[in-house]
Amino acid sequence: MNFGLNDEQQEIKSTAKQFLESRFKPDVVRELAEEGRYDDALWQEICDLGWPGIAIAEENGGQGLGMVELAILCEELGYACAPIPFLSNAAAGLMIEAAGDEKQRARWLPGIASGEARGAAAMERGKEAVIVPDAEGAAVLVLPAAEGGVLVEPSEAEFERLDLLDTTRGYYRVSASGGDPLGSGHEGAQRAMVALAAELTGLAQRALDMSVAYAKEREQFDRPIGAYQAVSHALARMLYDVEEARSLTYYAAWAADAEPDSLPLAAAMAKARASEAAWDVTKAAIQAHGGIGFTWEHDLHFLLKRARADGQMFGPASEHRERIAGMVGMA
Amino acid sequence: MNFGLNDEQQEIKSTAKQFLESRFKPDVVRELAEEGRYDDALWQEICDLGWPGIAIAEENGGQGLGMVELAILCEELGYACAPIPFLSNAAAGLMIEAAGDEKQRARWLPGIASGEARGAAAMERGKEAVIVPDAEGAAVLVLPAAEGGVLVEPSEAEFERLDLLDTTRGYYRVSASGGDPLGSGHEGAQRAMVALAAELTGLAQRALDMSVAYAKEREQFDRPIGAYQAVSHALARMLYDVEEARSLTYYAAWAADAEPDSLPLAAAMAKARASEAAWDVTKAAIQAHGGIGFTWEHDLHFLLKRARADGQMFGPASEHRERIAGMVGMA
Amino acid sequence: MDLTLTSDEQAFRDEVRTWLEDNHPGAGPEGDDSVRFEFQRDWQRKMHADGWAGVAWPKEYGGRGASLLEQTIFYSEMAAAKVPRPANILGLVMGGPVVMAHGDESQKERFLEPILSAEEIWCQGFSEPESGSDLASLKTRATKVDGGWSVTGQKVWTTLAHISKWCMLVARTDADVPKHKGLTYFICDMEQEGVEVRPLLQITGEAEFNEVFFNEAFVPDENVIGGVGNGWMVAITTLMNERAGLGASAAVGISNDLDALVEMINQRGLGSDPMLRQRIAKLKMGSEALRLGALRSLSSQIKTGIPGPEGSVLKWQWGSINQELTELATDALGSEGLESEQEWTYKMLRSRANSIEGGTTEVLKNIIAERVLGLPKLR
Amino acid sequence: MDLTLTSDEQAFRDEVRTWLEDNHPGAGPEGDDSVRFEFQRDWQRKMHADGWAGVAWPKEYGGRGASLLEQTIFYSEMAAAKVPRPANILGLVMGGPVVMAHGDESQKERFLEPILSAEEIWCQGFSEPESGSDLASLKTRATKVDGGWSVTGQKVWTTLAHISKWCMLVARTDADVPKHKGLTYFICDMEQEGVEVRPLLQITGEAEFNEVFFNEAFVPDENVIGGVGNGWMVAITTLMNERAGLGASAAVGISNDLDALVEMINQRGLGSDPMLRQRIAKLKMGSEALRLGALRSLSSQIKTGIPGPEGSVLKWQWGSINQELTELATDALGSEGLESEQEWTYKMLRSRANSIEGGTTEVLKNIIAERVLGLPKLR
Repeated sequence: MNFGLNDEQQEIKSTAKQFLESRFKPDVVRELAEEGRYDDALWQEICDLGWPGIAIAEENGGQGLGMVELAILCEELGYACAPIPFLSNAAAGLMIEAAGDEKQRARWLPGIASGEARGAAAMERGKEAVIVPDAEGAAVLVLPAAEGGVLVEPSEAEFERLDLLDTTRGYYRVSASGGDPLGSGHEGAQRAMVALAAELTGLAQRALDMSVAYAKEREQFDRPIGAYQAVSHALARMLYDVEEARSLTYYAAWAADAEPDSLPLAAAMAKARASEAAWDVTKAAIQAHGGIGFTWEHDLHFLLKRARADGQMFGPASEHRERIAGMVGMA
Repeated sequence: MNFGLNDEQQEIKSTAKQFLESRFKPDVVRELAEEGRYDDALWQEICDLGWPGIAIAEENGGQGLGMVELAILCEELGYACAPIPFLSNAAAGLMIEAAGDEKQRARWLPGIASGEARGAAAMERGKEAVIVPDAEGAAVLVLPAAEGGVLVEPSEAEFERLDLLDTTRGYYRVSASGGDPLGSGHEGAQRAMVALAAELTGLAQRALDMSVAYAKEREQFDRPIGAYQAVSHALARMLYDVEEARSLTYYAAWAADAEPDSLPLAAAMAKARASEAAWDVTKAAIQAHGGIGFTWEHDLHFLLKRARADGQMFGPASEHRERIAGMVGMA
Repeated sequence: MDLTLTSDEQAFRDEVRTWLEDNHPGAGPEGDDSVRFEFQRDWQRKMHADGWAGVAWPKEYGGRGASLLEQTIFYSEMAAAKVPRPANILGLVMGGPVVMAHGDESQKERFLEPILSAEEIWCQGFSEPESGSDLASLKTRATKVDGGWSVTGQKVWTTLAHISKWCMLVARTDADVPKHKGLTYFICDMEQEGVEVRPLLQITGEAEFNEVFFNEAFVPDENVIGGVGNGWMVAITTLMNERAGLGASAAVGISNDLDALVEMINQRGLGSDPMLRQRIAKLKMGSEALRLGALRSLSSQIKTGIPGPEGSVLKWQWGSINQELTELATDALGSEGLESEQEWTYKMLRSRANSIEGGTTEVLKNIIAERVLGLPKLR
Repeated sequence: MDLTLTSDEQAFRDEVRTWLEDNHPGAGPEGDDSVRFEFQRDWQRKMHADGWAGVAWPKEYGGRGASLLEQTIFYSEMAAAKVPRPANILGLVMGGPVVMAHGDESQKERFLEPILSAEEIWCQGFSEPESGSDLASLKTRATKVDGGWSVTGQKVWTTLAHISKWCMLVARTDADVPKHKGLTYFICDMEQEGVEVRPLLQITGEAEFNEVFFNEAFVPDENVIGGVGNGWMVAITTLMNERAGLGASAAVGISNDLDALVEMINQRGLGSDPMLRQRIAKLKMGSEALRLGALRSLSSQIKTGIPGPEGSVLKWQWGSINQELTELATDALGSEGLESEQEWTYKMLRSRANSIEGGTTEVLKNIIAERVLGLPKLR
């Protein structure tokens, strides 16, 4: 039993952190977010590192690692608040790998794994006109259908770019009919929820770290504001939230590969808790920063807005809680 | 417009406070609560002051004052955490006056007003076997019925004393069939809810005052604990709760007589808010006191337990909120 | 206790109501800030023409001399009728009152009338980047020069600065005394070279506020208010003016928004959602408690003559209710609540400042702890 | 990352499980404290006979020498099997460890074995009425006398004091040095005239704790642990022992209660209540987060060798979840939740102490702020 990262995972984490810190400096994130675009060269670099295929089986062109490793990357991408078409592509990969037949996998997964022919997945279940992050430029779209999902090529779909408050990612409203149906089951979506929960955990951790740094440095009434319990206890509460989100997220990531029966509950818990944590923590971070945290020139609002958008994907926390209650036997 | 007590009301309040402070000293309350009994002499004194009839019309033997004056007394009785069969009798009076016919009023109200032939009212609506505070020794019981209430004489009812956590009041489970039906309508019960809300507000105010006094005096790490924001901000929050409860309670008390159309919503808001405030504030008071607040020898637990019991009477806050939502147009 | 209006009070309310009905300027033009500003300036002129601009000001200074309760009625009716704010709001509720309270005769002569008529717009220069809650630590410096003072420093959160003629400016005139003591209150002309205004974008994308840079800006001696070195005392009075009487109209605003929210929820067929119902009921209770708390506070102020520290509770309530209300709205909107153009989404983002602006919730709790509950001061 | 047990770990768990199945003493007798105590003492003897009493103790002192993970497995299995606590719990988790860490050879010889066998029960005398969170301010005084120390003062919250042979007592031996420095750690014989134990009733009506009055009680020199003046350091180590490894078994306890709560709610036909469902789901997440947080903390302790300050987060989580869980239960019970004899009502009242005992939530937040987040210390 070891509920910590092993050496290889630790290595992935620190490499990712270092890389993202150097590439997604705050002014880069700001520029991309303000212009609502991605940097193709940065995406290419990430593809060269093999990240898009980290959890895809080797036979399908990926690295053959697992959900834990993918969660590590997503957490760090959330931490960096990186504008990059990573998550939607990863979700598409998870869904196709979980419910695609051999032909579908062979056709789409290599491109998703290399990032050369991205996928994009609707981050909702069972709706009609759905929001699909990063739909534009994708080679294949995974859209929800009555039973599981359906693969749609962009030429068969209509999409419209949405103007959402989170501008660190491109969101599209997609409608399509027909398409190539995947097998049934929700495992792919559950795995994607775990990836999303990891991103949310990273966002929350970043907001906490920024707040801690600010509380040490900012002085009011002749002492650092972090010496006031009004501030320090709020930061302690943020830590509490982040840690709960992280525990549930990594448990779900581990369960996805090692204990699949636990995944439905674990994924719902991870998504619900991480959504709430990231929203509460980013709000609290603005409060801890005072006025400056409310300005556009400060970076916190990018985190807050992405936390809000991520929290809505695959439905809000209350929907997951309703399902969790059923899974623990409330009847 | 004056949303404050007028001189006469102020006089009632300070007289009541002074009287109760001298009669219901903490050791008296403790002795009565531990023995689960009332002091007849104290009840007689209160009757001599005319309190039981304060809101009953003069023609029915009362003082002919209004709900605001009754709320003042209930708040002070809550503040004193007085073991006394006041509230249930007052509730019976309110219900009979609101929905009784001339004969019923003439028969029962004078005894309720003088306290010589007490009434006792079920503090629930529309249930079968109901909890009736102070049922024993009452001359008449007001029990819920399909439409409004029904008057039952004790000889026609079966009752069993309940062992509830609040021992500052006698609670009985009463069952009866038949009886003398009152007219329809919920006004009496709504007025009784306001009286209850006032008692809850008083309980909460007392817990806050005790906590403030303790926070000024108790020292840890070489300063009064009230100088720590962890404590002082919690106390500020308690004030916030108490003040909201008080505003809504006195508004409802005023509306009962002056703006009856507003009473259903006002009473529901007062009851819901005061229930929650008293429960949250008494819990927070224990926390502010630390270990000593968790001991039997400290008086806080009497407040906590009575707040819990009062909060349950006429249904918990969530039930009232559900009705409030309907009244503000959620459909 | 009697919440009904007396016949005089009722007559006043009816007069206000009728006047607002007859003179309501409508929702006003869409468009950029300056279009909006001209609209609000016209509105204030209309108010002033009929004697409503300085409703709280004494008659001798061109105001209506309304009582506290009448002011409350007036502001509540304004909110209920959803008329725009007058253009020179800070001049009316802060600048004018501070000149009337601490200014000399020639200052009153000079400054008051153009405030009422909106000829000269006012802004407030208190906050600085390094001194938010800790006002007394401000660093902007005024140095004595011939005939006046030379001001250098930076102010922030300055609403309306870009269109203001005058800034209520607190600056340090003596660095050698304890920090509360070396401050002076100036009225600084914004139309001069030494003053630069830069818009400060908020997380909503709007620029409701500005940063103001003073670089050897000149303030003549006659624009010192309340005497050199008395700036702290003068500023504190001003801040108290900011709070008084606004509770009731804020409650009306909340109540309007709550009505709109219930309607939106019903339109979307979510009116029977049990969780939404619980949250709406809590908001209703909060909104009513705010309204009633403001009336209680007002009644006590009428009786005692002084505004109590419970204004801090009202500000706290208002901020927390508005944050919950707008968040509930975006929750109910589901993914539509993510859209930038959604009015509720804007309001939700904007509400995050409610627990910071005009006194952070943390500072309000300190005030309540120390001044209402009498707890020992945090050392 | 791998939450599955290795085959060795699994073998250990199976061994524990089998032993617990074979030796489960049942729910035990109803009855007063002393009946209950004898039952728990018998249970500890049975544990000891099979080498389970000192599961965490090194083999050389009669323990099992289990690894951190094995201890966690053991405590979790105990909680899952709902066996009683061993009678001498404080001796096992605090007294023994402190003697092993700071005692000399003859102290180890004298004290350890009777702890394991439950021949001598231990209690803890740290808290005083005037020093709750601020342990170092304690006033109980030990004065040097011939051959030992004379102790006078009052301790409080002393579990098991009335049946204890030994008290882990921290007292002031030097009033002239800063407050952390003048303390000494004693093992005081409770069976003497100078010691009086009075039960301390809680708001539940039970007397789980005691007050202990020392009036010139005598402690021989050989019962000083860790040297005169080192009491603070010794006590702090003891308190850290109190936290370590308890997280996982506390999570099992919460999980048991949550199962029982869901069953109770279903039995009453309330399982479809939307608000109860939301609250149950939150508790489930909290309960799982507690379990997993304990495992993460354990994994990190295994790796680094030292218990991290995140134990404070676990304690906070546990207290807050248990308070919410028991309150939800009494809410679901409606007016039945008011009954004194209701088990859930008892648990709800008892839970109010969870945010006070073993470190108040306020102190835990201070620890997290300072030691996890590295924020400046509150002055």
